[in-house]
Amino acid sequence: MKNYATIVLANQEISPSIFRMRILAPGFAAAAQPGQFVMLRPALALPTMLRRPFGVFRTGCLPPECDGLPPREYMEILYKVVGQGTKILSELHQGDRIELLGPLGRGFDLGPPGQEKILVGGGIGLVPLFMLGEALVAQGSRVRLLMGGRTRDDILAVTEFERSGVETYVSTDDGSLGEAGFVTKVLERKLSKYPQAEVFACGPTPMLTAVAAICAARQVNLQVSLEAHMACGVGACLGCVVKGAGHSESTPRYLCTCKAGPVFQASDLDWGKATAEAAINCGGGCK
Amino acid sequence: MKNYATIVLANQEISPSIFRMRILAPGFAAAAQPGQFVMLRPALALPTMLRRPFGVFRTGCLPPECDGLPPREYMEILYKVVGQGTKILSELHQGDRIELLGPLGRGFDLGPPGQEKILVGGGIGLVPLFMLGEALVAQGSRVRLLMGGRTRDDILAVTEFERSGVETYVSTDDGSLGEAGFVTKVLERKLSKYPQAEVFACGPTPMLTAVAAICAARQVNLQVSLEAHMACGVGACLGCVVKGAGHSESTPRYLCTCKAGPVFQASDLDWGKATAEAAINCGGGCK
Amino acid sequence: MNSIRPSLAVEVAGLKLKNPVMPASGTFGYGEEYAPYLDLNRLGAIVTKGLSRNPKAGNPTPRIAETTSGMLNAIGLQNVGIDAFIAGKVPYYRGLQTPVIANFFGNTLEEYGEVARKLNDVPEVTAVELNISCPNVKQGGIVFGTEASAASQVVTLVRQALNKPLIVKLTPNVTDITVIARAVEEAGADAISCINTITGMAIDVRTRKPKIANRTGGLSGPAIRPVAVRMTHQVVQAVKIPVIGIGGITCAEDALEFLIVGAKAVQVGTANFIDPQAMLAIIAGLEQFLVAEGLSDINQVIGSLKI
Amino acid sequence: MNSIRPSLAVEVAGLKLKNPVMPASGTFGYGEEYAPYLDLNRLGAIVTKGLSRNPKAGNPTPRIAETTSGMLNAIGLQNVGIDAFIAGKVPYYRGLQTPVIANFFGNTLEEYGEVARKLNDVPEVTAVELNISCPNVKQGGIVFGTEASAASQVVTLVRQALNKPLIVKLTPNVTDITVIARAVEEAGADAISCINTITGMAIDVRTRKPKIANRTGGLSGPAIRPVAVRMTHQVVQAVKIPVIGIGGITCAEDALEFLIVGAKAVQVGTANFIDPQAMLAIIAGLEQFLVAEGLSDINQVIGSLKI
Ligand SMILES: Cc1cc2nc3c(=O)[nH]c(=O)nc-3n(C[C@H](O)[C@H](O)[C@H](O)COP(=O)(O)OP(=O)(O)OC[C@H]3O[C@@H](n4cnc5c(N)ncnc54)[C@H](O)[C@@H]3O)c2cc1C
Ligand SMILES: Cc1cc2nc3c(=O)[nH]c(=O)nc-3n(C[C@H](O)[C@H](O)[C@H](O)COP(=O)(O)OP(=O)(O)OC[C@H]3O[C@@H](n4cnc5c(N)ncnc54)[C@H](O)[C@@H]3O)c2cc1C
Ligand SMILES: Cc1cc2nc3c(=O)[nH]c(=O)nc-3n(C[C@H](O)[C@H](O)[C@H](O)COP(=O)(O)O)c2cc1C
Ligand SMILES: Cc1cc2nc3c(=O)[nH]c(=O)nc-3n(C[C@H](O)[C@H](O)[C@H](O)COP(=O)(O)O)c2cc1C
Ligand code: FES
Ligand code: FES
Repeated sequence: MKNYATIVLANQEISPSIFRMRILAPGFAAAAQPGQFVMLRPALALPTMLRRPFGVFRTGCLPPECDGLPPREYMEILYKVVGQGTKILSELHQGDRIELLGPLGRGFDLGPPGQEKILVGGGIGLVPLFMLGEALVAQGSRVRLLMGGRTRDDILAVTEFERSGVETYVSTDDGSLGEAGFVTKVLERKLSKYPQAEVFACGPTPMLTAVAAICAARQVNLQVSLEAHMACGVGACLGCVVKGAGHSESTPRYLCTCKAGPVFQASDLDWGKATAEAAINCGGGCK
Repeated sequence: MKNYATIVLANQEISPSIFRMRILAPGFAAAAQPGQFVMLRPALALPTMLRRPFGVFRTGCLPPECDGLPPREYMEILYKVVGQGTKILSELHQGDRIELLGPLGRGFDLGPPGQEKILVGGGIGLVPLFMLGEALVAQGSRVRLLMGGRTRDDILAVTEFERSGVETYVSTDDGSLGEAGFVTKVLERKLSKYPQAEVFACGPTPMLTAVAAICAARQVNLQVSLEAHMACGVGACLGCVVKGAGHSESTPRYLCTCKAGPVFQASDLDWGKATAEAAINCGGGCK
Repeated sequence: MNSIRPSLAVEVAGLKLKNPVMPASGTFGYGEEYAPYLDLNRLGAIVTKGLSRNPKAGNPTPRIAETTSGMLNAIGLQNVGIDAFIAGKVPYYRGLQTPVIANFFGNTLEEYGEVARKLNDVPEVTAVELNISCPNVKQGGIVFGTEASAASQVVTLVRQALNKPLIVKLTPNVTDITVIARAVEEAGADAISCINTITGMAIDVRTRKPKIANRTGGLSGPAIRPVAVRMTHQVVQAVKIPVIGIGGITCAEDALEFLIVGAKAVQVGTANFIDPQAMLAIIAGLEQFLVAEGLSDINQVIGSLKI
Repeated sequence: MNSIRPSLAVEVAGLKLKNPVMPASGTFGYGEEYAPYLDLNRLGAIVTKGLSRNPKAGNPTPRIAETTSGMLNAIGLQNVGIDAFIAGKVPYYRGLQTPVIANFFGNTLEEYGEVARKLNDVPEVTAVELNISCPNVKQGGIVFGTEASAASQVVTLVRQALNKPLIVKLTPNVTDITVIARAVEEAGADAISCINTITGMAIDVRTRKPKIANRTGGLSGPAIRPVAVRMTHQVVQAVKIPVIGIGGITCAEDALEFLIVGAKAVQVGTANFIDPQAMLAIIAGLEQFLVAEGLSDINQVIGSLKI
């Protein structure tokens, strides 16, 4: 007897509910005697149970000419494999079933049309900025997108952003694409040039904290999109709270990221040490 | 916001560890605002954890001419979808990973060559009889296989059995294939003709119990292959025991199906009411 | 096949429920949160988030973590407080055709009594569920729910203060749940619900920190179902008042395990997060089961365990 | 990167183990059953199936049932008895370079004492693990393990009878595991292992029968891990003697959760059924973790919890 980690060669239904499976098994035949048996299990990890939250990247529609079917609306996410849940997602194929709840939460407030808009996105934090950019451009605002990342691999969908009519500025920590250095450096420069701009940011907590400090110092309006561990996504479990402005031990003020957010006015949040810690730590870099 | 049970349209790695997934979502675009999010989960049931036991149906080898690869040995199982574990197996595709432990257990004792051999198989109980038939034929014995089932759908792999050189006799409870009635009726007839035959049986408990009664009455030697709930398959957990002959409350005698079996001499087992109950009840018919 | 639809109606502590399926406290907000996903009138009842005399902010974050087939939570019983509940949430219940069960807890006996008295004057609340079992709050449930005499004391007090049916919810973190069950029955509970979460812990091996800020949290979800079925069975055997089974229910078959061992109704918790429409699927599945088994009434299944 | 292999060696109750990974009693037979799949000398130790004075036939079948991410078992402590163990199984241990820990239980105090004395004369058995926590056998462990004075009594007696290191294995089916832990420490235990299985139940909804002939069984596997980590943490805080963590460990990361909260070693149970080579993967994974974290010794991880 041997312990094989092997593959399925075929698996066919030969009669109603009766299948015949062929499994690669070198050396098996020589050992097997009539009447023996095997113990089998598909090499699946125990999967995750709860849903996972993802920003809406964009929506679209497959025209009928694609495959002769009626037009079909779709939505897209962009995600990074960081744990078991996203690993399982990454192994799904076309036609696999998926359960989706949404759109959820409070999105961005576009603000007055025509105003200068600066979007700051780090790594996977670029996701919610695509639809925002489109909407702001449609509204008639001038949109500058500062894309940051640790390396060039974190700079996502540049062409798509550019095609949507936003001006893109790329910086990476290691200089492997665009300017070398933190995206906050670019932000300072842009804000010196456009002091009336409104800022929208999404990315890892250290980046958001730095952006919030810069905007507060310059009294520039800032909206941020946050991440938090979520179970329900609809305001029922109270698992996803962040500390609001004015939060203290004696007068705690918790806000649901899923319902009051994920987009907040930076001024509504508590940017103290505690918030930065409580928010998800993505290791300082951009996921 | 809506709760979609939908499908994946595409899922592509666009940068190291970063994927872009497109999901069918009618009506989503009209509702989605920049910065909102979704809660996602692949529509997988929580899978089973333990391995499942299956008889070895046959082994073989893919010759190099199939696909230009070196010859590859395989083994085959035949299984019926009865619960979550077999459901998950049935959804595996070519190339999917699987973990296999085996061959395990004690197989059939072929007995003296040249002797008449009668094989009795009900439904999925036919599985272990294929390699047995081959071995008995190779040994020079005359082999008659009595295939039973509730309906024609339970009669599996007839052509393959016939090609292996065994004589097949088919009966179904509803008469949808072969003779109408229980396979035990055919067995009685054959044993009247060949009273010296040795019998080998595998199938649902009621069938095995009836076969055991017939063979005992005629003092014919019988080997049976049993099923039991198993966790380890190697004699370590003691979850798979059956009552041995002479078992009683005061002198319990439990045998491991995985190690002392799954094939037993019928005379080594306790065929009382209790064994029939303890063995897995497959609803009276053939799985 | 019978064309008459089988009956799912059950009676628990004097409440007539159209079916035995209701949400578990703390997993369904105040009900309104899930209204976009399911018609609340199709549920057997609605159970609110746990309420207390004063608003409670709850625990620091992270408050939740997934474990294998389960989740840990240490929300810390965050709630708006009984007054804000009555003023802000109760009006929504007026239009509903489903009984509302208010879950509540206190940090002291006085608080329990006060909240009970306030709920007397709220006709929209049909019954109350007393949480003496919360494992998260240090001065909270754990003290009352793990000790028979303390459990008896709080139930006696609330029974005296309250003019509505009283359901008492038990904690599984005890050596012998039947001792507590008998104590709360004697103290005047009209029904028992069990179980609350089992205390657990998970560690982030890279940071070496607990995955939950509160260090420990309550384990819920399919992982705990076998423990919940066992305790429900034990409690049903130990008391005469009706029992509501809770713990890891995700589908009709799961709910049936509890009903078969004798629970008169079930609550669905974590499964609401996995699928906001889970309770509707469970109700439909119970009906299908009755049809498939040729039964006309869910009460034929309740307590049908063969041992 | 450091090219010196990090050390996995730990010391528990005077036993020097080459690594902190060993099988949990009852999930690895007497060791020999798994010898075709892994080199037993690579394990930290071997722990035998639970032994008793007389051979035990165990419970009727079905004895096992799978639940979500867990399994119920009611084997009923089937074993060959201490004499047959010494005569038939012990000789196999002679060639091994791994310490053997004999797990045993009794139905009476006298039986516990008798088995302990018999093990004194078996040099192949390095240490013993006392099961005072089996939830399956009515006259068995449960009586001793859920009550501090009874636990103390049996440990005192075995301590006096035994001339080897004594590990006491605790049941999780208690209100406060630290009370029992302190009692067995005071009574002379050299180490504590925790946890044994949590009592659970599962129902076949079609037959209306329990899935296990014994009605209830012990829940093990990944489902119980958060409860086991919590209890291991509590026990580590409560006693000074070393603690061995058990419950739902399937991979190195799972094992690390227990080590980080302070367990000096871990036992792997149900995972052996899922993958007979699981323990080897866990040992390799622990080594990889140390390398990745730039650590040279597993003892730098043990008790490294940040709270
Ligand atoms: C509103 C919102 C929008 C998001 N948008 C995106 C996006 O567009 N693309 C993308 O790649 N990621 C996004 N995230 C983060 C994403 O949800 C996590 O990366 C993901 O849940 C990790 O799951 P896992 O099982 O792979 O990781 P694990 O670490 O194994 O997850 C364990 C648990 O922690 C939670 N968790 C871990 N990391 C995060 C995190 N950063 N945020 C929230 N929960 C977390 C998981 O949900 C799960 O419950 C978003 C999060 C939020 C809250
Ligand atoms: C030695 C042996 C050989 C077998 N050979 C075959 C075969 O060739 N083809 C085939 O289709 N089936 C065979 N079986 C039965 C097969 O193992 C079960 O049908 C299968 O385990 C059911 O798993 P499930 O998750 O789909 O069912 P579920 O009912 O969901 O399983 C729940 C639990 O019960 C156990 N279980 C349920 N039914 C059986 C059963 N009949 N026997 C053993 N355990 C069971 C499962 O292993 C699992 O632990 C064999 C069983 C044994 C012991
Ligand atoms: C996020 C969350 C919050 C909870 N809040 C409460 C509460 O406020 N009051 C209460 O009695 N139980 C509370 N519970 C316990 C549930 O009501 C239920 O007893 C438990 O989750 C087990 O059921 P499940 O496995 O179906 O989730 C909470 C559970 C969860 C997961
Ligand atoms: C089939 C089986 C048999 C067991 N037999 C024993 C035993 O004889 N003695 C004992 O102390 N524990 C016994 N246990 C408990 C395990 O040693 C362990 O404490 C428990 O399974 C939790 O670990 P796990 O989740 O890794 O399986 C048994 C567990 C299983 C699953
Ligand atoms: S995720 Fe449940 S309240 Fe926000
Ligand atoms: S299946 Fe474990 S001993 Fe037979």
